[in-house]
Formats: sequence, C-alpha cells, structure tokens
Amino acid sequence: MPVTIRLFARLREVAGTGELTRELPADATVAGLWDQMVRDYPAMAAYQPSLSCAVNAEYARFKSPIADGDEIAFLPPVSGG
Amino acid sequence: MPVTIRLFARLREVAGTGELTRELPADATVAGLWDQMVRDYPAMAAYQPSLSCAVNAEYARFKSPIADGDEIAFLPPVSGG
Amino acid sequence: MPPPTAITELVLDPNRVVDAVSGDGDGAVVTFLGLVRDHNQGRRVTHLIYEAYDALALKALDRIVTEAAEHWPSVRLAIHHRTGRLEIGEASVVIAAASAHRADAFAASRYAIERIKQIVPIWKHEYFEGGDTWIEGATADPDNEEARAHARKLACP
Amino acid sequence: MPPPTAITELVLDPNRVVDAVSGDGDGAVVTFLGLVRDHNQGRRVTHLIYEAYDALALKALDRIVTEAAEHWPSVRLAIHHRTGRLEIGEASVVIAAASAHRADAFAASRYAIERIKQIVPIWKHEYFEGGDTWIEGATADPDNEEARAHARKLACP
Repeated sequence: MPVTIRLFARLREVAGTGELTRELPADATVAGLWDQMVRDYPAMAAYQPSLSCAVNAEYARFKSPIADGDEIAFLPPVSGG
Repeated sequence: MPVTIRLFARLREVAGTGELTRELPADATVAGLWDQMVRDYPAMAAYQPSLSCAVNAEYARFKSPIADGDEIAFLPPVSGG
Repeated sequence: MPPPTAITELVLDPNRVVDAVSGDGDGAVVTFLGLVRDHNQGRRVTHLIYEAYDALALKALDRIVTEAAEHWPSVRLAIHHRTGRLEIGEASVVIAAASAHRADAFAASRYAIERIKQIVPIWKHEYFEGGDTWIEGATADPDNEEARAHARKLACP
Repeated sequence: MPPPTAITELVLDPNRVVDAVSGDGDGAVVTFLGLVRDHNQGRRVTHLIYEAYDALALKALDRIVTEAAEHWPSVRLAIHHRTGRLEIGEASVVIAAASAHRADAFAASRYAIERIKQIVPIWKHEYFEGGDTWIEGATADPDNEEARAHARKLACP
C-alpha cells in the first residue's frame, strides 16, 4: 500500500526532500517504516532516541499501525517559541 | 508662611477643591496641617487611619516639617492599575 | 524612543510601550494591559475616571522601574498609565518588560502591576448604573517593606 | 475577530492577538512576545528561518489552549506563531491571555510558552556569522505528563 512520508528540519535535509512516498506491506507500523528510513538514510539513526512521529497530522506512537494512504511524519526535537 | 495644599479623589470632593492655600506658623508639621484640615472639613477625619502624605511631590511622613512655600498633598488610599 | 514611564490622558498604545524597552538582545517581552471591565463587585460599570497626582505618580512609576531593576537586572521595564475618562475595554495601564530571559520578563511585569496598586497616587472613580463611587485600595507607602516583599512573592521566580 | 490560534508567514501583530481574546469582562490581558535575538550561545545571529508541520502545529496550539482552559477556566488564550524567515527583533510568537483575574492571565501565558517549546512541531534554523545550525529542543510528546506538570509549575500560582 502507498504511504506518504513527511520529514522536517535536519531530517528533511538528510533526505534531501520533505516528502517521500513508499510502498509498504499491509501490516506495517511506524517503527518498521522508520527502520526502513534509517536503512535508506543512515545519518537519520542519530535521531532514534529523540524522535517523535505523527500519523495523518496527529501525534502517534511508534507501534501505531499504518493504513493505506496514511501520511507519516518523523519529527526531530522541536524548537518553536 | 504660605503653603499650598493638594487634595485628591474623595478628599478633593469633601473640600470642594483640589488646591488650597494656608498660612502656617514656622514650626508647622504635616500632622499639624492635617489636624487643621480636619477641623475645617470634619468629614476628612475618616481618612486619618489610611492617609498618605507628600511634600513637594515626594512621599513624606506626618512628622515631617513644612517649609515656606511647600506643596503638601494628602492622599486617600490609591487605586491605580 | 518612547519614555519608560508616562502618565497621560491619551489612549495608550501597547506597541509604543513595547518599543520603549525592546532591543536586539531581547528574546522575550511580556506586556500587561489593565482594561476597564464592564462590572465590578456586582455593579454594572459604565465608565471610569482616573485622577492622578501627576508629578508624584510619575516618580512612583520611576521608583518601580528602579526596584524591578534591582530584582531583575536583565529586564528593561516601561509603564504608561492613563488618566481621565476611560470607556469599557480601554487600557488604563500598559506595562512592558523585555529581557533575554522570559522568566525575568514575566516576574518583573507582575511585580510592576502589584507595586502600581500599592504606591502610585492614582485614583479610580467608578461610574456604574445607579451611581458612582471612589475606589480606595492601598494606603500608599513606598517604604513599607512588607508590601514590597508581597509584590515580590507574587512575581514568583 | 482574529482566530485564537494561527501558524502564519505574515508579520505578527500583537494587537490582533489581543483582539482575539479580550472582552468587556476582562480586567487583565497578559501578552508574551518571543523575539529573534541577535545572539545565541555566543553566536552572532543574523536571522532565523522557522519551519513548521503546519497542520500538526495548529492542532498542538489548539491543544495548549484547551489545556490552559482546564487549569485556568477564567482565561481566554490566543497563540499566533510565525514561520519562514525572521529578522532580528521580529516576533516569532505572540501569546495573549485575557481574564478577569490578572494572576490567571500571567499563569496561562507563561504556561503556553513553556508548552509551545515542548510540543509544537516547529523548528528554528539559526543563521549566524560563520554558519548555520538547526536548534533542537524537546522531544515532542503531548502525553508526557511530567513535561506538562513542569510547565504548570513554572506558571506559578
């Protein structure tokens, strides 16, 4: 199933783009997708301990399942304000 | 010696004016002047426990002496802000 | 640059008070606006008239700025207080505190409004449906250390 | 009336954020302005670029407004955050908290800025003399009750 991946700040720079698409198996989780990202972009591994994620613009857990067409975002530590 | 008396808020209303002049003896104090005010305007007596005073636009004590030409102000409890 | 303290009959402009304090090194500006409320202690307020002993009120504001600088040296503080007739929703006082540190900016602006209510010779004449009354708050005494400590405590950090 | 929360590339107008919250019953409005400083950790900053996950950032701001309403029911809160390129002295965030009670208005606005730094998906790209760097602060987790309690504690009363 197709999903959209959103990347921000340093993660966006590492990937060279803020938006990717991937084809995932039906039982995919956010954690599994992140593992795939780290394989594709090893420099992202450093963010593992401090990462947040969102599914369809709602904060989510890494164990959350992914559904067809979802938008998954990986968020480095935030610095608004 | 001549002095100017400034009155504010309720005290101004009691006296019917915000500014008075009085002729005082050379050894006058703020407390003595206030006693004279209360004699002239008995309704002011209620303010005795909560009153502040100033001499020449500086906060002062009631025991402060008064000099020729001073401006003495009597201030009911404040309510700025 | 606007002055740090002012007593004025003109409508207050919060941006102008902020301009009096903020510089390129500041990351935080906290402002406090005191507004005329449409009610007070069950009365339906129609408007207020603020009376001030202008010369002393300005000195009292300056004193508060000095006190705040002692407590929070990183802060620059400005206080503009209006006098005369004010309608509902209008600002009677605008305080701005700028600092590199937001905790200090919050503390100094809170301290300032508490001290204003304690020691600045300004009086609120409240006009409400059915009458009017002078509001009488604190006996002004800048040397009352207990009052100052109370304001310091309310400012928190 | 302006919206209570906004993520925008436009210059922020503090008066507009105040207008989003203040009503005739409010005696106090506290605003917080976050400004771009000309220095950070010894670096001479030239400008910042703020990047946001807009859709989630707006929801996070709404969440903070809801949280503040739980803690301080008397307060109405508005938060506008800017994105894109900001010059020194410009406001990156404007918070306004209106209440009949000044203590609550101070507390809610302080709470809001602490929570923004904890959970709103916005990132600061700092450009300084000699380079640039991403500022990385808190791992965003709205369900982290410890972080929320910390923000509550800093808000004081």
